[in-house]
Amino acid sequence: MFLRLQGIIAGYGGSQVLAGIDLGLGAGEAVALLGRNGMGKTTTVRTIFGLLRPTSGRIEVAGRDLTGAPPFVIARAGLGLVPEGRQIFPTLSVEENLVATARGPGPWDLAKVYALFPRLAERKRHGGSQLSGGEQQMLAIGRALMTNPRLLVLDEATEGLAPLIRSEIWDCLGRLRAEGLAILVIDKNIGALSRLVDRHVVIERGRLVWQGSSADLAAEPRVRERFLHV
Amino acid sequence: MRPLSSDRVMAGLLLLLLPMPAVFAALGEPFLTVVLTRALIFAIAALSLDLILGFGAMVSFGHAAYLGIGAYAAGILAANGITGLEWQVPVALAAAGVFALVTGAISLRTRGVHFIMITLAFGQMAYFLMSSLSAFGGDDGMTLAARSTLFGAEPFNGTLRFFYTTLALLAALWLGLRAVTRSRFGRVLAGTRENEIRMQAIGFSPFAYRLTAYALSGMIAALAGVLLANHAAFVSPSYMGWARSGEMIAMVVLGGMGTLTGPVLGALAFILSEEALARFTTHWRLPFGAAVVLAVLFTRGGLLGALKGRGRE
Amino acid sequence: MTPALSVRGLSKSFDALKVSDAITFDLAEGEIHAIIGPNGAGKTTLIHQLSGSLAPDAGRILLGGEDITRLSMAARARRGLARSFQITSILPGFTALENVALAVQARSGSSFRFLRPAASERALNEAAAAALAAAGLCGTEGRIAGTLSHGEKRQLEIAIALAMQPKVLLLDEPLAGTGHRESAALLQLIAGLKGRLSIVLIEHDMEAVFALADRISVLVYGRVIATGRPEAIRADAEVRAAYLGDEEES
Amino acid sequence: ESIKVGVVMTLSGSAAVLGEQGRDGFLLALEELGGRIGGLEAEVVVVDDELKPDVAVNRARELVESHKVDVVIGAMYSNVQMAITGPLTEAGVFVLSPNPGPSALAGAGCNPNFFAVSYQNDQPDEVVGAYVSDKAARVFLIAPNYQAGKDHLTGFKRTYTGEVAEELYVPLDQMDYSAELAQIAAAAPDAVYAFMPGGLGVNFVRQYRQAGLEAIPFYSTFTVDEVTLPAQKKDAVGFYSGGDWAPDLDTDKNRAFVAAFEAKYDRVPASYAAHAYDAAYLLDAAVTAVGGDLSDKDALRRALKAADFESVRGEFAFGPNHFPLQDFYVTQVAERPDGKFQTQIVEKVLEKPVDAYAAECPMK
Amino acid sequence: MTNLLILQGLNGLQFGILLFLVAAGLTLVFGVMDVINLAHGSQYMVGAYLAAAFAGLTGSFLLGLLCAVPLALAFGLILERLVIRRLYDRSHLDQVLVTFGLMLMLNEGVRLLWGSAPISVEMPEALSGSIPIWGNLRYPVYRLAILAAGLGVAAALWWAIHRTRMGMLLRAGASNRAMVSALGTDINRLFLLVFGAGAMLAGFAGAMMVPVVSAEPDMGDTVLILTFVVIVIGGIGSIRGAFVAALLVGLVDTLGRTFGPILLRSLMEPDAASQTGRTLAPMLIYILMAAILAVRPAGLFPVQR
Ligand SMILES: Nc1ncnc2c1ncn2[C@@H]1O[C@H](COP(=O)(O)OP(=O)(O)OP(=O)(O)O)[C@@H](O)[C@H]1O
Ligand SMILES: Nc1ncnc2c1ncn2[C@@H]1O[C@H](COP(=O)(O)OP(=O)(O)OP(=O)(O)O)[C@@H](O)[C@H]1O
Ligand SMILES: [Mg+2]
Ligand SMILES: [Mg+2]
Repeated sequence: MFLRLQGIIAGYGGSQVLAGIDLGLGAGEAVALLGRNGMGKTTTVRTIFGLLRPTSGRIEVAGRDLTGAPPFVIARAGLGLVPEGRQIFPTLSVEENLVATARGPGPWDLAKVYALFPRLAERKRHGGSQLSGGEQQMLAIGRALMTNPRLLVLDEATEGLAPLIRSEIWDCLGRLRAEGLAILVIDKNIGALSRLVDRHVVIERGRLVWQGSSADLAAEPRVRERFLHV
Repeated sequence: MRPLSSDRVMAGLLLLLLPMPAVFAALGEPFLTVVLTRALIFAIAALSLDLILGFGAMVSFGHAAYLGIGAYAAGILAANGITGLEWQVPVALAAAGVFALVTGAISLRTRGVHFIMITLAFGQMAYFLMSSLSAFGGDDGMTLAARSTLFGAEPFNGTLRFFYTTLALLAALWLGLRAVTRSRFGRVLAGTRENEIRMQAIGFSPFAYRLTAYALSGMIAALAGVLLANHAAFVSPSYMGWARSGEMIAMVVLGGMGTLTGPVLGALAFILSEEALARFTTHWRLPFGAAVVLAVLFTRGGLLGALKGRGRE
Repeated sequence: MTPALSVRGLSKSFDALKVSDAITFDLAEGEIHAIIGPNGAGKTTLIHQLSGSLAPDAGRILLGGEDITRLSMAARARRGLARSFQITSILPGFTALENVALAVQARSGSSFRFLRPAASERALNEAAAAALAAAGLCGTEGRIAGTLSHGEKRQLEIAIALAMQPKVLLLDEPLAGTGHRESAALLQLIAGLKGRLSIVLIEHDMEAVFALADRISVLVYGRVIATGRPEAIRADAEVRAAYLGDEEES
Repeated sequence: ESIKVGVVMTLSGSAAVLGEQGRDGFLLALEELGGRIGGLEAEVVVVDDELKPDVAVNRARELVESHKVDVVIGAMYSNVQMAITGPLTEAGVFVLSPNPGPSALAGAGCNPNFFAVSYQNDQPDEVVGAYVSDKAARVFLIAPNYQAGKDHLTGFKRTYTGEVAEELYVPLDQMDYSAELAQIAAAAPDAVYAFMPGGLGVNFVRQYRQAGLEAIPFYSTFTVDEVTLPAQKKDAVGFYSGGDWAPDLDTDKNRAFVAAFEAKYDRVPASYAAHAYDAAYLLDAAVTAVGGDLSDKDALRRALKAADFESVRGEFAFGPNHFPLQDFYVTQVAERPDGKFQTQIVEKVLEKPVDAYAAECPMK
Repeated sequence: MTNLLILQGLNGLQFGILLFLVAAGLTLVFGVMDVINLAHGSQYMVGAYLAAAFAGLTGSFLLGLLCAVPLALAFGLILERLVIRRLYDRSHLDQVLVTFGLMLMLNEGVRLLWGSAPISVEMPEALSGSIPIWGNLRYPVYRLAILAAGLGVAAALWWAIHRTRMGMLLRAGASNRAMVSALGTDINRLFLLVFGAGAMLAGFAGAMMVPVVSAEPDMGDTVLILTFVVIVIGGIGSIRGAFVAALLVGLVDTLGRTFGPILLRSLMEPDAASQTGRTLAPMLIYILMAAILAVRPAGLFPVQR
């Protein structure tokens, strides 16, 4: 297992959001995290990255116990994050956003990212805050790729992207997967997810309530109905 | 224990303050009433600052200027034989209001630290102006010719009377500001603190609300200035310097901003601990500074926050 | 009949970048007019200019026949122009109910009232609660808005806009970030508004756009390259090449 | 039987140097008197006025109301003096000033319970003004931009008969005087007259030297004294000042005072210490004269007014406005054989002048 | 008159450069780390005292300077570890208050250690005296040295912030610490270094000034206010803005003080002119700041947020 969560309980202030999450993700595996609004998907991601300290439970990355480790240690263990709401650096130019936190070695460099998102190349000298919503989303993905992670975590990474770009990103994620990158992805586009991932995990009120393959999900309309309202 | 609300803390505080003069007298330290009165005057000033700082996110670093305006209004009128508060207060309020409207209209174009600094600039201008006017004693200040009167009565004559006048005024202003901050006006003010663009998008022009609050706050501070002039029987530009403004911010934040009760607590804690420490050592700034640092680092939401936290356990 | 909103030759540049290039269109009374286009085409910038947070370089904006090009954002809002923000914009320290109640307050009477507590004004609270419910946020009234989940915040944006009871509503990607059930509910909500008020809708969710819109304009590099009924746009080759691709999503 | 004495000095912040001198001068005398004043056990309360008038008023009122003091020695700065003198004297307390002698308390506003043991503020400047009149035809004046600065230059101009090249006021918190020094160089006056007290003087004098202006004679008051000399050192040697006292003033009492002060505190006393020291002996003499009876205020006032004590300054008497009648000197900075620096008397310039405001005082 | 103008121009520049040296540290810590540090002026004071103390011990100002700078750095690092680190996720006002407390402690601390009286240091022999710069116009060598040091620091800083990856990370961290950390950078160590560098710059400025102005308690307070004026006029976080604003403030203040009265005298009665001059002179830079902010509310070179 590259990433393993065991019995994670976490929350904000007084209110508990995650009520004991167990989740494992093998090297090169792609997993989708599903669930309705406010069920704790983002909270899970924040806990994985050490941005939120779990009140109990254990987080392992590549066999190392990293529970309570600061975010940068976890990231350096090979995790790349495309956060919810983009969170690009507004005071840096597009290119600086990509370069500032870049880490090697690995396949990703500026040229590759620009090839994936030509729109970013056009705007590379512009300030991050001047980008359109979709451009910021591209930048957030590019920035995470530039850290050359072994596991890429995408929290609603296609939100606000035009259909054409969106399908390009799904294609790209498919290629990355094929090259052996592990992926943990949150998205509402179940069709595209199903083509990408090995396994779906559904969260409901801070607990894992169902998991299975794309075929299982397709075969169980009740799960889709009950937990996802599709 | 039930969580302590800001209101209950304030009520408790007032109940605690009410018998203090008698307690001090019994302890054989009646002078402490005078010290406490001074702390109450600063509590009024801090209260006024909280309206714009805590509720409007306008951190004025020139608020001491209003204290000075009030003090000089009392001082200058008294020097000309006008001791009636019925004249002094309107003049103080008008002067402070005009100064606030003019400087506020300019300052409110800026935000955040820029607002802090532009209000500092206006405060310093007022300070240097009064320092250079020899007609009013310039830098040396002027002695208050006579204590203020109110339609012939003498609310500031005698330690006890002064104390209770100030306490009553503080309580009344606290109640008044509590109502204001919960009113429609107060909501809009707090809304502009939270997210100005959002407020504009639903149809409010924040400027008018901010300016109104700014002027109101300056006028209340001027009222505190009138009291301060009577308390010290002296008026000096040093009431208006930036250090004073900084201390007032410290009182508000230390006590817990945006709560009205907090600043009152903060002012009392600030003035009284300064007085207490100064009795032990001339190097009192060292322990005082340390206390401020520790108080902020280890409480959230100021002293009031700490009190509330205790009540919850 | 005068259109609810008409835009004439609106132009805006950031340095060398032309983000609005002589944009002209009409929003008929009661219609939903969708604006689609690639990322960075200038859709949000257009909304900024319509709502008054950005001044255009040239062109005019008419609301119900009245020229509002020079009016401030607040003045436009008071005349019945409401908007939602692409990047969530709420009052994070207020409760959800207070967020909406302020919007109600803005259209009902003066806010220079200093003494009566606003929290006890029943009219404000009732209207606000109704708007929250309409946006699918029952039960969140007392929660601090900043602690809502991303999707819930998106819904709150809609509730605030609705509470203003606008004549014209500008929606910038209202569905982005909402889950399936919520977006279905919102879709229904917006559909229900059709006819009662006029809506400019920006959305990348094509299903929603084709389901809701009476007319669609396609914006590319600041220019409207096509305007028409949904079927026509879907079939337009140029639009497919620039924006839609051949994606078929579930 | 005891006497309660309050000492109000600025003892915190950078302005504390003066206050410390005053406090130490007073405490030294008290120690010599065996802790008794006029035979009464002396209870002394020292308070810090923080150089804030409103704080000072509070502390002063506390001295009256809580400590029931009979006499206050203080303050060190004019603005504090103005703030505390009213409340104290109204409460029947006698105030002995070891330094400030503001004009407002010397003229029409003179006060029966207030005694300046120092001088009227303008007098040191008048002395230097008179002295410079036949030494330099064009003088450049400089002072900090506040009321006292203006008063001191006015004092100088009252007796100076030559031409004023320029009158410059600098902000109180300024530390770097390159611009002013350039102006002085450009004006090329025959002499400079400066009132730059405390830290201002330290920086001004050193930069004056660094700018190579020492060829232009430097006259001053409160700019080169024993408080600033430890920092100015050689840079101030040869610079002139004016006043009623210097460490080398040739009286028995003064020699004893300076020796005792240096032995106890390991620094050269300044006039602030000398005046506070005198104030203690003045008080001692007066209380002795009334036989320790503090209740008869009029008698005590008459006894203070008589000033029947041995001053470090030699002959000393009070005028009708309770300001001293004493001699004034021009002094000059010199390095002593032991490597310390002090001011030394050059010439007695005025003999027992009456200050400019005394005539307006209604007290007889 | 021209000579005086050139001389005062140089004086203004030199004053401005000094302000820049202090302001650079403040704007770094403020703009990059988003921490308002009121104790910054006290760090300037600490630098001055350290230099004075070690110059006194070793008998040489240059040795004193060499000791003071690393110690100022160490002092900054310790302060960051003990206090400032706890302020990163606090509001600006909490930061103001804590650093205000620190300022009180530091000012009182030096008074406890070194007394209230000013302490001075001899000008180093090699740098005393003046050299001709223009015709018969001479200028003190030491002040030229301050000018040169300031220009050097300005160039180095600009390069470090805008041209290095560390600079980018710093600017990124200022707007979103959590994100920088989640992308794999140890932001705490980075901030530690920045704060140390800021403290060192302030200490260096204090040490450089101590042969000119003596070390005394509270000497940092005036400088603090002036540097805040500078970074606000310049636009917070902008090194370039701080540089331009520092020179502007230096020139306006110096030239205004010298030539303002001359100007006023040509406009009105001498008495009125002198009174007006006395009233206006100390307000000058505040008027400058208010005017600039009234026209450009975010300063001259606002940093995009
Ligand atoms: N900072 C916070 N403070 C308090 N509560 C929070 C905070 N952030 C999120 N929550 C609450 O935690 C719960 C889970 O939120 P989370 O963001 O993990 O949901 P999510 O599954 O990612 O939803 P969405 O699809 O809307 O993004 C929600 O009820 C939310 O209101
Ligand atoms: N203040 C600004 N300065 C410079 N360029 C800007 C500014 N604001 C926006 N832009 C640019 O203008 C273009 C249009 O931006 P806009 O936000 O309107 O796009 P959009 O159509 O809403 O895109 P999306 O669908 O991704 O939200 C973008 O390329 C953006 O980078
Ligand atoms: Mg989420
Ligand atoms: Mg957009």
